[in-house]
Amino acid sequence: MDIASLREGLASALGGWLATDANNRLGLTTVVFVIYYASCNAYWIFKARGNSPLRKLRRIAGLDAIDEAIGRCTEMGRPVLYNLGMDGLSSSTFASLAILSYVAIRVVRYDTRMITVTRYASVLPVAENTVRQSYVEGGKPDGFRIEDVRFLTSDQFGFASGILGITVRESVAANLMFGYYYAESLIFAEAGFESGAIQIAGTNNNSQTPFFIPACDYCLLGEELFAASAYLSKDRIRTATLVAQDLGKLFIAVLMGLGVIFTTFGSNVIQNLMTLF
Amino acid sequence: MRRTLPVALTFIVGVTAMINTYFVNPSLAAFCTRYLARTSTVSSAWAVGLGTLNLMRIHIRRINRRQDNWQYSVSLVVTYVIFLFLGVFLVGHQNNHFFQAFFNSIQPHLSSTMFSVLCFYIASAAFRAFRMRSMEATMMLLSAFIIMLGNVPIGAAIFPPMPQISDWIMNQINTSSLRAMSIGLSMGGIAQTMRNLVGIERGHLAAE
Amino acid sequence: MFDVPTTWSAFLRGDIGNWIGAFLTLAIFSILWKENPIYRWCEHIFVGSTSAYSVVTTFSSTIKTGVQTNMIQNGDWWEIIPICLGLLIYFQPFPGYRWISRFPTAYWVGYNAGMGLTIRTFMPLLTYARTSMLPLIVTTNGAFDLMASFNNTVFVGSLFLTLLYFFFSFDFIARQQWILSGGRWIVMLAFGASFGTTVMSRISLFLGRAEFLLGDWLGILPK
Amino acid sequence: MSVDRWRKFIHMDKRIIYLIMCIGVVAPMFMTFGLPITVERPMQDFFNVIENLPPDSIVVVAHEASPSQISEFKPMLICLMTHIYQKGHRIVIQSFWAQGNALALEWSKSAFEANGMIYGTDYVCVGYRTGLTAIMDGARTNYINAYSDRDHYGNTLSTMPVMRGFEKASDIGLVVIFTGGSPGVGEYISNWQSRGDVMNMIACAAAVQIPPEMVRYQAGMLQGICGGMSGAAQYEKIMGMPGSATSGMDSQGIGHLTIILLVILGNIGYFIIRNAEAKERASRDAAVS
Repeated sequence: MDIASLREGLASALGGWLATDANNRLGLTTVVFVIYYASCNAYWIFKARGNSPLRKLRRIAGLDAIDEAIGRCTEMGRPVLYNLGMDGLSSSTFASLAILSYVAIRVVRYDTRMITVTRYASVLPVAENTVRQSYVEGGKPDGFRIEDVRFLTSDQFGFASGILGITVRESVAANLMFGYYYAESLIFAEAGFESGAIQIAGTNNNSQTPFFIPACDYCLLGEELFAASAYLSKDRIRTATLVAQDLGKLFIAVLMGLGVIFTTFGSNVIQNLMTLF
Repeated sequence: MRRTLPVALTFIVGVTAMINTYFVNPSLAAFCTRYLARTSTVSSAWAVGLGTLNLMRIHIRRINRRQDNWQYSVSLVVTYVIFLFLGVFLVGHQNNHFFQAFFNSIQPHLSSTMFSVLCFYIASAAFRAFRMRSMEATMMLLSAFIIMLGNVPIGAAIFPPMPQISDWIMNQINTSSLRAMSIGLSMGGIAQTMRNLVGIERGHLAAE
Repeated sequence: MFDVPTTWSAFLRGDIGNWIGAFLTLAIFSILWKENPIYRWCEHIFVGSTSAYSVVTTFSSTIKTGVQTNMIQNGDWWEIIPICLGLLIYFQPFPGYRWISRFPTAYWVGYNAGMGLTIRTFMPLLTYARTSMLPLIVTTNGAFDLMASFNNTVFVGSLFLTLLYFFFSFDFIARQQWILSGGRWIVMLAFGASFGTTVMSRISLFLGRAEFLLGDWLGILPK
Repeated sequence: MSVDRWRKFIHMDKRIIYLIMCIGVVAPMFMTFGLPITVERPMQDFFNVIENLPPDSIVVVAHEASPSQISEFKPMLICLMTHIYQKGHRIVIQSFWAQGNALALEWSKSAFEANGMIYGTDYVCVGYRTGLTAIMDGARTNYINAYSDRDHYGNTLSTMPVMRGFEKASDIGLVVIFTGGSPGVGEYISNWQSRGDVMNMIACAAAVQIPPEMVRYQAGMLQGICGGMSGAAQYEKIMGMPGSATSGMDSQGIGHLTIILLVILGNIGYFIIRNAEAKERASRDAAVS
């Protein structure tokens, strides 16, 4: 196969309308991957609408512990602190909001108090709505207290100092931290330890997970944070998207495996095919 | 309609912003940066106001009801009002020399001290939690140990090949494992974002 | 609108600035002893000042430029739409009209979700895949290179082990105990290494504060 | 030690740990131990780039920093300013971080004073401007115009002797980028290097920023790196002017050692207690049966 002429042909055919990257030339491969991933999603969501049993999910200890943490707060009569992370409306905050709605429903059921905090004001109305919705669903729409969903400041360490104060003063019994965290992760975790809280954390920032692991009771590793929504809600369609997500990773794993085998035997076919356009 | 219309808005805006990046189309790209992105920036600027309303409501209520720590709430509200007054009425707003000098006499000190508290927290977290309770904990402890020794001259003085070992762990294990995790994280983030975009998850919409 | 003499700023930048800084620094460090009134006071000052600061910067750089520069000066009247859309968020506190505040939220969620699914979000996945295709058997100058081969094997092995560990819905993988524990060990080794590298920058931060207190403020640091 | 003592030790008040850590880090600031420092390859390259510059070059020092980087960047700045001046080059300080310019001037003050460097002749600071892309783009054709002919203090730039023969970005001999985040090295590379204006770029990186800059160094975009406090200490060693980074490295060494010793002792205690408890349980079980 003549790679060079193939490249040229593709470039003249697609150059005008398909986006790519001059250095990596991964445009075409990316689009193929996106189409594959979208069809996996479509297939599994379609399947989830039927009645056939879906795949079982692997156990995630950190998420199972949430009920225990809320139960402990109820017993001790102390509040839950839910931290939505340090990012705006990004994927990690969406994942955290999904966990928040699960936690909020339980908090309503057990009549426990929960303080929700967020760093960015644009997340505040979203968080407020999520908690309020849980109170409506739990049948206690009047129980919602607006001052328990709090915005402090968007300054990174101003927020950290505020949360440190709230954690210790309100003597929270469960410190739930899900979302994107920066260097202040350890400040939150040490504050929770100081107030004797059960701590469960999960972040998609790999450079902060190492601080949550020693300081917290349970820590979600890596993408377990994103699996939480499907895992906790046991919703069939969400589970279907999780299966599709796994299939997406499988695609990359297989591609990588093939690449490793081919390069080991001295051929760059896979890399060349990937970087055609 | 009160529920469907917002979901439709989410979907249309999201798909337009997304599609734009896949194709080379100058007019669509111009539309996205000129209108879509600008609308997002400008409209979300108002949220800051909502956020501080929330903050003020909590603290003013605390002062009115003389709840615990209300004195501190007074200092918060007073600081807030002073800064807001100066920021709004000084010439040049946030670029005013006095506003900057005033803010810089407070914020950098508080911020970098809060940051440096981590030096102590990292020591106490390490002491408390790095115990060889299980294989996993031992793994984490060992690699942290080697890397710490490899990073400072003392490590090489104790055991000369220490920097090489620590480099090896960083290059072969840390890089590869974190790369695999990033692949998973991106896929997870994509799946999560997609669920919000198509309305599978809509917890963010206000209850009636 | 008014201005103050520049001497006011110079005054704040002088010795008095060092004293304020030293007081605030010590107040924050006092949290290490225990939560106390001075820390609490500083914390509230911190939150109040930065919160007002962000209001001022956001409004003057976004909304003021939107209205003054773009709309009035340049005649770009369409900017009234985002401004009105943003204002709808203030219906949030009113029960009967709360649904109106859904529109700005829906817009933000939509826009951010869209930006989270761009071609740039997918591309790194494939870049990672491409750059991880290392040969397991390396030959340098025609001879078998044991060290490089071993390194590549470890690299690819730990990559795959970690990747497999994070499959949630594959029963086959969930039953393989060696993947679950092996993957977890590798992940822990990686996280331990990240922990170890961070210690240095944290100590540097404290050194910076110590230099400020002992050097700039007290002046007892040997030159 | 008895088992009870160990038990007390592993549950000790964390304030004691804070105190030990504080002493470990602060003490070396007063008495330098002079732990060995070896100059590594990226730092040697960094040094050589400045050594090999043609005489009377213009060196742009891009100080993209915030106050919390003082302990890493201040010693680097002092060495760097002295080094550049001794080699007979001229210095232009710029920064796209709001506080970067003022910090650069403040932190390198002692170097300016010790060498008798004159503002406007040997060095200048062009000050902070918003709109990074527009300015860097404008500087490619006319640097002084891009900065609207004003320096940090509002003086006229074009009449200063330091600016002679400096029209556009391609006249720059070397860019030294201090980086603690974004904007940082990436912006300089995409605006000036990849468009062919300035090829010589070296970086002073804060510790958190070392890994990404290392990648750029290995790819040849950066010719040298002075990384973190250890980089600063190496620079001080090459320059033969030990300062705060050299003593800082002692602090780092003792700080790391403190954590390591605490972890080791904690584990010894943990195993002694576990053994004792296992024995106790065994003897209790024996008594019951």
